[in-house]
Parts: sequence; C-alpha cells; structure tokens
Amino acid sequence: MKKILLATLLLLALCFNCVSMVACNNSNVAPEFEMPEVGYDGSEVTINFYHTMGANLREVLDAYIVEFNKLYPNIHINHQQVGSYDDVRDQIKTEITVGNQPHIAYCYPDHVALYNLAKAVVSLDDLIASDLEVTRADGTTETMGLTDEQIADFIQGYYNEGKQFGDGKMYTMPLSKSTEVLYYNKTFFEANNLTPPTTWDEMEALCEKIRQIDPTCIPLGYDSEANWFITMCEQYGSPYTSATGEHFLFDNDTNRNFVARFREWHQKNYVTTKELSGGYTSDLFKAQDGTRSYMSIGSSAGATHQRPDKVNDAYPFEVGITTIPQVDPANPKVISQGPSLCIFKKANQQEVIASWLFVKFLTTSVEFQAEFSMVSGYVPVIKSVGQNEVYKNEFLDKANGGDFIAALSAKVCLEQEAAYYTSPAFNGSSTARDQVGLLMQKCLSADANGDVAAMIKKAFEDAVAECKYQAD
Amino acid sequence: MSESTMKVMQEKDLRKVTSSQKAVKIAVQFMLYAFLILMAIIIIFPFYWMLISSVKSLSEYRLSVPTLFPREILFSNYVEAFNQANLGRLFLNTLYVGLVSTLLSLVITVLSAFAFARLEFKGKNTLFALLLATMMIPGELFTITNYATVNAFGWMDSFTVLIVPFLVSVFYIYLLRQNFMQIPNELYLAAKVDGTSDLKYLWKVMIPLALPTLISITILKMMGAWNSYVWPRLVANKEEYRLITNGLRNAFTESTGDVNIPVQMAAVAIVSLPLFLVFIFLRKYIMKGVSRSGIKG
Amino acid sequence: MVESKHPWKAWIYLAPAIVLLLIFTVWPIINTVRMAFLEGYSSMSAVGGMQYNFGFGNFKQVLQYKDFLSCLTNTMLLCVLTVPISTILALLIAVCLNAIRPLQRLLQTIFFLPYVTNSIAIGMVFAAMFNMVGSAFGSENEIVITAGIINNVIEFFGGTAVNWINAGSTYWANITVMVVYIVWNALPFKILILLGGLQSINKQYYDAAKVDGTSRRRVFTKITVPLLSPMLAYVVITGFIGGFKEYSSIVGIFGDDMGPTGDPRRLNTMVGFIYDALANKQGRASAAALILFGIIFVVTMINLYVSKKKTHY
Amino acid sequence: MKVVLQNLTKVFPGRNKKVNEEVVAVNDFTFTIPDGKLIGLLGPSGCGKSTTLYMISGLQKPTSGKIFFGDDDVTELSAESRGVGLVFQNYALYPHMTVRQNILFPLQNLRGKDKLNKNEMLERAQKAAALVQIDNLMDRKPSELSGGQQQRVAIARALVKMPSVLLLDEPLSNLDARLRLQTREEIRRIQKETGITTIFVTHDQEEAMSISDMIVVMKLGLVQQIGRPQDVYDDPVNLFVAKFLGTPPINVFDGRVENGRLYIGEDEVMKVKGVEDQPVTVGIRPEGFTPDSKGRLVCGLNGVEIMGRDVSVVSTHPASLNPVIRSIINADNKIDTSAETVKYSLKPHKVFLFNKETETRIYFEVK
Repeated sequence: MKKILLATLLLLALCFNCVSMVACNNSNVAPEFEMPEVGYDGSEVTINFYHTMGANLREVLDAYIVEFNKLYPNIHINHQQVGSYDDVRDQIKTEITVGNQPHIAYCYPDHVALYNLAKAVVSLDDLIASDLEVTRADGTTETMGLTDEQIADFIQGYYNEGKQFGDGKMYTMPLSKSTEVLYYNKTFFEANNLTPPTTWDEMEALCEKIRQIDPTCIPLGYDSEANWFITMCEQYGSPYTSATGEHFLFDNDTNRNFVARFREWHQKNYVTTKELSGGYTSDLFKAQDGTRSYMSIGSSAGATHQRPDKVNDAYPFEVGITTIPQVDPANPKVISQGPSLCIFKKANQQEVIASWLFVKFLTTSVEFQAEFSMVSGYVPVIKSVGQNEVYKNEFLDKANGGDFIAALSAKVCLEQEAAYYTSPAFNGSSTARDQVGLLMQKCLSADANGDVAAMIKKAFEDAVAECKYQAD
Repeated sequence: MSESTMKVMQEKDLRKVTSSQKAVKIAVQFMLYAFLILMAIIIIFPFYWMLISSVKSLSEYRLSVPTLFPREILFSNYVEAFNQANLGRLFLNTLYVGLVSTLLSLVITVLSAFAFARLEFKGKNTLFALLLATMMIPGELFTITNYATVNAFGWMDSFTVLIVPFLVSVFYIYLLRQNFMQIPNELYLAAKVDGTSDLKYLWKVMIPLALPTLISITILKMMGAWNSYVWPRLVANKEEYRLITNGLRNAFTESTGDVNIPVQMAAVAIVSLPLFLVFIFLRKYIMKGVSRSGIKG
Repeated sequence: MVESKHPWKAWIYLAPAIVLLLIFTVWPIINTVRMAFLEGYSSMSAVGGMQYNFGFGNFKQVLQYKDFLSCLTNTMLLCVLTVPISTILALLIAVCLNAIRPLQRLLQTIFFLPYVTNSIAIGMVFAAMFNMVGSAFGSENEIVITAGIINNVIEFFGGTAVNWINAGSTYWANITVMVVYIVWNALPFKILILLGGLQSINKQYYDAAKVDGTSRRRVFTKITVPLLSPMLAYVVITGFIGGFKEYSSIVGIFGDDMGPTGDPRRLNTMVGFIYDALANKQGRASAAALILFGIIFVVTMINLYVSKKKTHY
Repeated sequence: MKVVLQNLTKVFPGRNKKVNEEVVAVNDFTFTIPDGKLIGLLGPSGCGKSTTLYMISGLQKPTSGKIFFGDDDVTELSAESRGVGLVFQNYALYPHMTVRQNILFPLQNLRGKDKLNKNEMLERAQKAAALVQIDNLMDRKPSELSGGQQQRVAIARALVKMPSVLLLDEPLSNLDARLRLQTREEIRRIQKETGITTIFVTHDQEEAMSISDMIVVMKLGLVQQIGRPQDVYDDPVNLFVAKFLGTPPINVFDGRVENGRLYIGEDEVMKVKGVEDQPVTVGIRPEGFTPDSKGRLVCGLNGVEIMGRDVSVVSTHPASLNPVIRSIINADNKIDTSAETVKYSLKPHKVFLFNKETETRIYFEVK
C-alpha cells in the first residue's frame, strides 16, 4: 500500500513534467463567417439541428422541412431532439471543444454567451443585411437577407433579444416565444365580485380579501422565482445585470425592499412558488379541494396545464387570463422567453448560408409560425400570423377559458406586444438568473432568526459573490 | 494443582450450572436473531417501499398515512413505465454493450494479469504500482479529456464509444493477478518442463482455476454496463445506442409537471430486477469477487 | 517466478491494457494536471483561442471560494460520521451472522442487496421515505399532506414529525438522513469483507478461548477484533477514500441541487464541487480534484500509519 | 484427577442431507483414566480419537454416555466449567498477543473469587513459562518463535490455570523429527513434574508408546485395546493392533494350522499347541526372526540394511502378505549377503496368530 502511494506521487510528478510539454492549445475554433460573393451556390449540404421539440412539434417541423426542400432540395435537414434546453446546451458545449457542434440549435441568450466564449456562433448581421439574390428550385428568387418589411413584421421585443450580448451584434433569431401571464379562477372571481389586479398593490389587497373568503387557501402561485425577481427589477427600473462592465447589479435597496415585501406575503400565506410548494403552482390552481389557489402566474405556453380536469364532462371553473400585475400599468413589463435559433460557425461557408436560409424560413414563414404556435401554445414571433386566416379563425377567435385556453393565452400575449423585455446575456447571465431565483426562495422561506433585514442582506451578498465567482 | 478447580465444582450445583448455561445460550441466540432480523428489515425496507409504491395509484401514494399494503395493485404503472421508455430496445442495447465489453475486457484482463503474475520482466513491480496508483485518482476527471479523445477518433454515437474506453480496469487486473498468484508456481514450472506454451498453460490451467474470479468480474462488469449513466449520456445520445439507465432517466425528465412517483418507482423496479435476479442466482460469485478484493487488500 | 527467455513477451501480453490505459487514463491525468495550472482555463474559451498564464490561480480561487469550506466540512463530517458507524454496525452484523446457523445464508443475501442497486435510484426511494410534505398538495384539508413513512413511525411512537429534507429543514436533520442513507449503502461491502475475515479465522482460537472460559465480550474484544484488524483497517481505509468521494448518494436524496429547497448546495461535497466547476471552469475543477486527491492521500497515509500501529500481525 | 468415560458415543449426522447416513465417530467407549497418568489415544485418522478428546474437553457433546471427572458427572458441563487445559494441534496461539499475553489470557478470564490480582497472574505465568523453559521469550509474538517454542507456549497456556486434566491434540505432528523426539521427552517431564492427568492424541504409535503410561488403540470409533504400551505391543488382541504398533511394522503371512503345527506357505515353522486346525493369518514382529541355517522359514534374500547395532534384513516369501519381509537382527548374526535365500527360525512369543475372518487373536501355548 505504501508503495502504491509513493507510486502515485511519482505519477503526479511525472504528469507535472509532461504539462510543460503539452502546453500547446488545441484550437478547434471555426473560421469567422465571411459571405461568399456567390451567396448560396446550390451545393449539397447536410444541416444538423438540435432542439427540444416533442413528438407533436417534430411532426410540424417535418412537414415544413418538406416544404423547404421544395425550394432547396440540396439542403438536407437532420434534426434531433437532444433533451431539455440544458441538455442541448451541455451537449453543444462539449461538442464545441472538439469542433463537432451542430449547425443550428435551440438556444437561450445565456447559451449563446457561453458558446461565444469559444467564438462559435455566427453573427447574423452580415446575413441579415445581405441583398444577394438566391435562386430557388422552383425558379423564384429571394433576398438572402431580411427585407425591411420582414424585420418590421417581427415583434420588436422578441427580435431585439438577439442583440442582447453587449457587443451590438445580432446572434439569434426568435423562433417561438412565450411570456408570463396571470391565470385566475374566473368563476370564483365573478361569484365574489372580484376583478383581476393590474398592480402589485391591488394584488396585495386582493389576496387579503380572498384569504377572508377562503382561509385555507394560498391566493397566488408564482411559478418561477427567478422570473419574478427579474421582472420586478424591470418594472421598478432598478438594475439587475449589465452585459458590459460590472455585471451583477441586483444588490440594491429597491430590490431588497420588494423581496422583503414578498416575504411578508409568503408569511401571510398570500403567495407560494414552484419550489416552495414543491410542484408547479398550477397544481394548486387546479385543485378542487384542500389547499388551493385562485391565481397563478406561469408560462403562457403552459395554458393547458392551468385548466382544471373535467368533472362530469364540464370544467369545474372557467379560467381567465390577463397580463401580470405591474408596478406602473402605464409602462408594463413582461418577460420574453422561449427558444431562439443560433447558427454555428463552420469551415464550409455554404453550410452556414444553408443554415441561415433554413432559419430564415422557419422564423418568417407565416404558415409555419401559425401552425407551430397552435400546436405548441407558444406565441408566434411575427405579427402577420395574427392576420393568417386559419390562425385567426380557427384559433384566436375561438379563444375562451375552457377548450381554447391556449388561444386565449396567445391572444393575451399578442395584445401586450409592447411590454416585452429581455435581460442582457453574457457569460454568467444564467448564474445570475439561478442565483436570484434561489435568493427569492431563501428570503421568502428561511428562518430569519428575528432579523429579516440582515438575513436578506446576507442572501443578496451571497448571491452576488456566487455570481462573481462563477463568472470569474 | 487441581484442588482449586475441585472446590469450585463442589460448591456449585452442577445441574444449575448446566441449565443456566443453556438458558444463556438460548437467550443469546434469540438476541442475535432479533438484532439481525431487525437490521434485515431496515435493509430491505426501501426495496419493499419501492415495490409497493410501484403498484399504487397516485392518489393512494399521496395518502397522509401511507398504506403498507397497497389497497389495489396496479400493474398499469409498469406498463406505463415500460412504454414511456421503449425498454425493449434499451434492454437489447445494454445487453449487447455489456456482453461485448465483458468479453473483451476479460481477454485483456487475463493477459495482463498473467503477465503480472507469472512472467518476469524489467520494471514489473514499478509498473504494477503505477497502475494501482491510478485507482486513487477521482475518475470524474477523466471525462472531459476522454470526451475529446473519442471525438478525435470519430467514435461519437456508436457502440465502440460505449465499450472501448472502459475495457481496462486496473481493479480487475489486480483481482485476477492475486488469484493467479495463489496458483502454485510449481504447476507453471511443470508445464514448462512438459513444453506447454504459455498460452496453452493459461488456457488449460490458470483460467479453469481462476474461474470463480472470472465469473465475478463478468458479473461486476455487466452490472457496470447496467448502471452506467454519465458517460453514455455524453457520447451516445442517439436512441439506437441508448442504454437502460439513460433511457429511463430521459423518459422521466421530458414530462412536465411533477413526476408520477408510482410510475417512477415501477421504472426503478424494472431496472433493478435483472440485477437482483443475477445476484440471486450468482450470489456466490459476486460475493466472492467483492470479498476477495478485500481480503487480499 | 520464471526467468523468461523472451522478456518482450510480457509486454505483448500487456500491450492491449497499456495502450488503452495510456489513452483513457494516463493522458486524462496529465491533462488534468495541465488544466489545473493554467489560470482560468475553460475548454470553451480555450477553443476561442484564449491564452492562459501558468500558475496557482485556480487553486487560489478554489480555496478562497466562500463555499469551499462548507464543501470540505460536509465531506469530512459525512466521513467522520459514516465510516465509524457503518464499520461498527457492519462488524456487529458480521459477528452475529457468523454466530448463527439457520437462516445465515438468507440473511447474508439480504444484507448484500443494497450493493446491487443504483444509488441514485434507491436515493429517490429514501427521499420519499423521509419526505415531510408530499411532492404536491393532495386532497386532505391541510397543507402538510403526505408525511413519509419515517415520520409516521416517529409519530406512531409518540414523537413529533421532523422536517428531514424539505424546505426549511435544519442542517443536522439533512445530515442525519445522509448518514442513514450512506451507512445503509456502505453496509453490504463492509459486512461481506468482515464476514469473510471472520470465517477465515481459525476456529481453534475460539475453542481455545472456550476451554479457558473466556466471556463472550472478552472473546469479541480480545480475539475477534484483533484478528479481524487487517480487514477492519481495510474497510476503514476504503471507507474514508469512498467517503471523500461522496456525491451520488446526496444527489439521490436531494437531487442535483445538493440541498433542501431554498438552500441548494448546503450539502455540497468536494466531488460535487468538482462537478459544478467541471461544466464551465475545467481549470478550477482540475485544481479542486488535485486538492481532493491531496486530502485523500494525506488521510490514507494517516490511516495506514495508525492501522500499522493498531493492527496486530 | 481420574477421568471416567462411560459408554461414550458420538454420532455425527451425515453430510448429505438426503441420504441419512450417520457417522459413528466414537462407539461405546468405556474406560477409566487413572489419576496422574499420561494416556495416549492412538489410531489412524478418522478413528475417533480426536472426537474423544474434544468430548473430554467439553467442546463436543457426547450423543450418549457419560464423562466423570473424579466423582462428578461433567457430561452436560460446558468446556469452560470443566477446568481442562487443551493444547491444539496447531497450538492456536493468538497471533496478535505476545507469549506473556497468551499465557496470561486464561488467567484473565477468571471471575469471582478465583480472580487473581495482576502480580499473582504474572507470577503464575512466569512459573508456567519456566516449567516449559520459555521464560526468556515472554515478549515475543508467536510468529517470531520456532515450532517447538510455540508448542511450549501452548502447553504453558494450558497449564497456567492449573487444569485438572491436560489434553493434547496431536502435540508433535507439526514438529520436525528431531524436535519431536526432544519435545516428547519434554511432555513426559512436564507431566511427571505436575502430576496432572494428561491425555494426548496421536496417530504416531512410536510417539504414543514412548511416553504414555497407557495407550488406547482405536479404530473406526471402536476401542481396540487399552493397556500399557509394552503390554499392548507384546500382546495385541487383533491383527489391527498388531499391525498398527511397531516400527518396522509387523510382517504378515498367510498360514494354516494343521495338527498343532503352523505352516507358512509350505514351510512348517513351529508348533502351536491348543489351536484347532484352520487357516490363519500369522503376524511376526521384525525382531521375532533369528537367522538359522536350520530354520524352517525359507525366504528369498533381497538385501541387508545396516542400522548400526542392528541390521534389517529384507526378504520375500510367497506367503507373505506384505511385498517384503523386514526383520531386525542383531548385527552379530552374520548374514551371507550373496546367498539367494535366508532361513529363519522364529521366536514364539513374537509370533501371533489371527483368525482369518474376524482377525481376532488366536492364542496358543508356548512351550
């Protein structure tokens, strides 16, 4: 045994010597994208696309790949569901280190910030600006880039998300989006003559009232602690993070104050969250007895999960959907989330261009956007979908709090189009998001030992320290 | 000399001595069994809990006072778990990877162990010590570099990548070498005198004698394939190469909302069952393999 | 041993093993050491062409990190608690098993069962058993709904339910659960080794002791334990090495957050720390791994030294 | 203390559970071991001698029968209450204890009023060690001792608690030939000095014969013969005992008695009075041959081995049941080694006749 230990030391010493010998860097970085003069030359390429789509969405995608291939028969799309968003990120992360990344991927802004450490993502500005003409298989042509009308058709909040990286460049195209909406038990509200709140002050009063009506209830459930924190920052206009300079700005009095306020709410059983209740708050919202809630703030894409199960072929109550409460209803802020698409650098520029053509097809095709939205419950990213006849007639116009709840949710989202915000993305932005979520959980539930302010102060400081450590 | 003993004997009523001795013996046996059975219940309870939970309905599972015997037995959880995860394919993949890697691993292990146990060459002991030293380094670290390596070899998404990187286990070499060392050297000398080749000797003498160890290694290796999770997830995510643990895990992370624990328990039970069966039938070899590693440590 | 006429022959036998080990074990180790000393190394930014200084920056960052100490203390605490408890318990069980005839094999099989399980899967079972509130709010008219079986047992015996692992649970409650689970997990191997050791003790020692009228306790302390001391040393040393690598059992109970809701990373360990850093900060992860290795090395040395003093013959 | 064995029987259940075959290890053993004597239990392996010893020690319980120490029935008493000292074949010295700790161990077990204080214990341990002459090795570990020294430690450990009976299981089997001779004298000496009733088990007849006051010859669980070594040697009750005792072993021939004359093969070798005509097995001790040109037993001469004072003559005879006949003769008797045959006359008291079937002794009158 002693011998083994000595040998181990020897081995390590040996390794140490080797280090100097292998200090070379295995640079797998793909070359910067440069637009070839010919644009797309029609060459045969295979494009790998990583996403998280379930089976029903893959069907939609497959159908539109067929459509796309009518225009570009030589671009073969090979798509793959990798798992969750995090799985996509982790998979690509490891693949980038060996230069094996896909061409296109579902992404969140912080993923792109991470990939960009390796300078792996193509900046889309040149492609968007390009006025090269591309001839398609059916003889028609299209502009390589985006026309002004196409750009204007995007919901601006969604489109601008692609530019949140601090260098002014555009890296992602929005594919389908969601936000947070307030679901409320319309039947209950009407029976008790309540109106959905528009501000947080109204919310507080409302919660008190509901607690009087049903003392065992928790009136409000807020699914995502992190979204809650970040949205409050936006609504108050207080700093959260910055893409440049000092990144982590969220430790300030405004933010501590609203956290302290929500802590009181939690103590009074006004509110709970996903982590604190141990499950999506829709479970409470849908519950028919026991502890239940009458309002739930959750993803607009999850509307069907907020609908109670049918009893005797009828919904026990009707669901109402509205914008989440605001600090200033005149200047509303709601979060923008949902997947975007990014394109990775490749040695063969034709592959990049082909990827772009496909991304452009998915994001600007009204038919695809409409169908994808209807199947997924996500919101389309272009406004003209609202004018699409099928979408309008078969979907939006039928919106109600029962069978067509997804449409109702989409409708609310489309109506608040001006309110979308996105937060800066940089290396460490996801840590910040995680940390403020944890901070909310902790501050709402932890035993303060009598000194709430001190506990909150410590939690904020810890969160900032953790963010800095992770970003360092 | 015997006086003192005599006195003791006379003072005691012999019959009393014997009967009290018997009583003590019975009491001690009783306590032994009580302790062991109590511990056995504690050990086995989680498995029982898993099994009963796996056949409960979700509402029964959530009762405030859990039932120790399910009111109704729902095998539908198993069907659901099985369907959700495409278990048939996963089973086959895992079996394939397990068998091939076991076979190759055995060959490599036997050859190396033989070299370390019977052949003489310069630097043997140093090399062996170095090999053992690698066992002390946390294996988690190998992942990043190995990922880059297999990718450079172009092995991504294949059975190769699931099999080759873990073919050599220093631990198995060590185990088998210890076993080979116990085989008297005279047998080898006799074989040499008879003109038997090394390979033939290995095949005809060493392997039969070390068979229990080889069986133990086989089982441990198969168990490894059955339980592996981190590496396959990283390098072979395509459905056609997916292994059982990953398949199950993926099947349950995709669903939104809270997990249906009874179905999850059913899945855990399905994954655990083959191992239990193997264990029950080959108990002796597994235990021998594991304990041999210990006794010679 | 036989002096071979062809020394190269041994190398042919060893070739497959050595080639694979060089590629998949030795090279990763070398690479790890390299990454540990490249300040701020991450494989992503390395691809991006970043250049790194050679130095101790990663080690400094790891050691100065606010949670490093808690990872270390968690790891140490779990080691110091679980190794003695599991060893003593395993010793008792092994001795008892060795003293009975009927049912011995059945019980032996049962005690070995945890060895053939996936620690993450069975961790989920334990988590369910120790749960305070159910995974969601159910149908009864109170907030605390599904108490896990453990709390039911406690209440059955007149105690009050303890919040073991849920939001707001105390650190020591968490540690208790971990200790129970880790001990449960560690028992089979230890029992097996110790039982094997016991069975290899020559029965005549016990006959001799019996003829000499030795009491059971004295037989245990003066004969069994000393004769078993090499095996005891072995299980303690491997227990410590394994203990310092504790990770998946905590994931099993608490999930990837390594702590109760509202206080993630509370129970993080050294290996957990390494895994956390492994995602994006490979330099730091490597440095932490080397630190862990150093600690294991020192502890093993101390163990060996002590066991040399304490094991007899 | 005298030890009485009364109809002692030990039956082991068969290994094979399905076939209910029992093994009778000891069958109806009755014997009184006089106080202060050295008794050797002798027999080939599997004859039940060790089982008998273990029953006396209390480690094994007899199936039936009784054991008395003095007048006390100890049959149901467990080993620790019997106050016996037992020395194991492999000594069973605790490897983790020094010689002193090993010897002290039994004393430290004493409880109640037998309990000794530390000094008394040390003193007694020292005395016991001195008795077996290992008092200079007290701080060594057993692994640092030679086989003979370990043996002595084991005896000291058995003696230190002043047992009423000392039991030795194959005490010499693990020693090399020279040590064996030396140690057996040692055992004899210690036994005489302490006067403890001592029973030892051996498969080596020479060992048993050389030091025992009495020997018990056993075979397959049955006692064959009990007696003083010389008596048993000179007067074996059956062929087995005759064969088992003596080196070189007894020479066995096919023979027959006709008209009061004993024939070995066709050679009429001597007169045997009072024996009916019948085929017999003849046993002749090696020292029972006298080379004699008028001898009736004519053997083919194979060779002569000089053993110092004696010579061993190796010869053959068609009626011999052994491949060769070995006879020990005084070196004064000159043998013509070049001759093809050697003729013997026989010493009648070294010739035993046995029934061909039962192998029991057939006595005849020696003139």
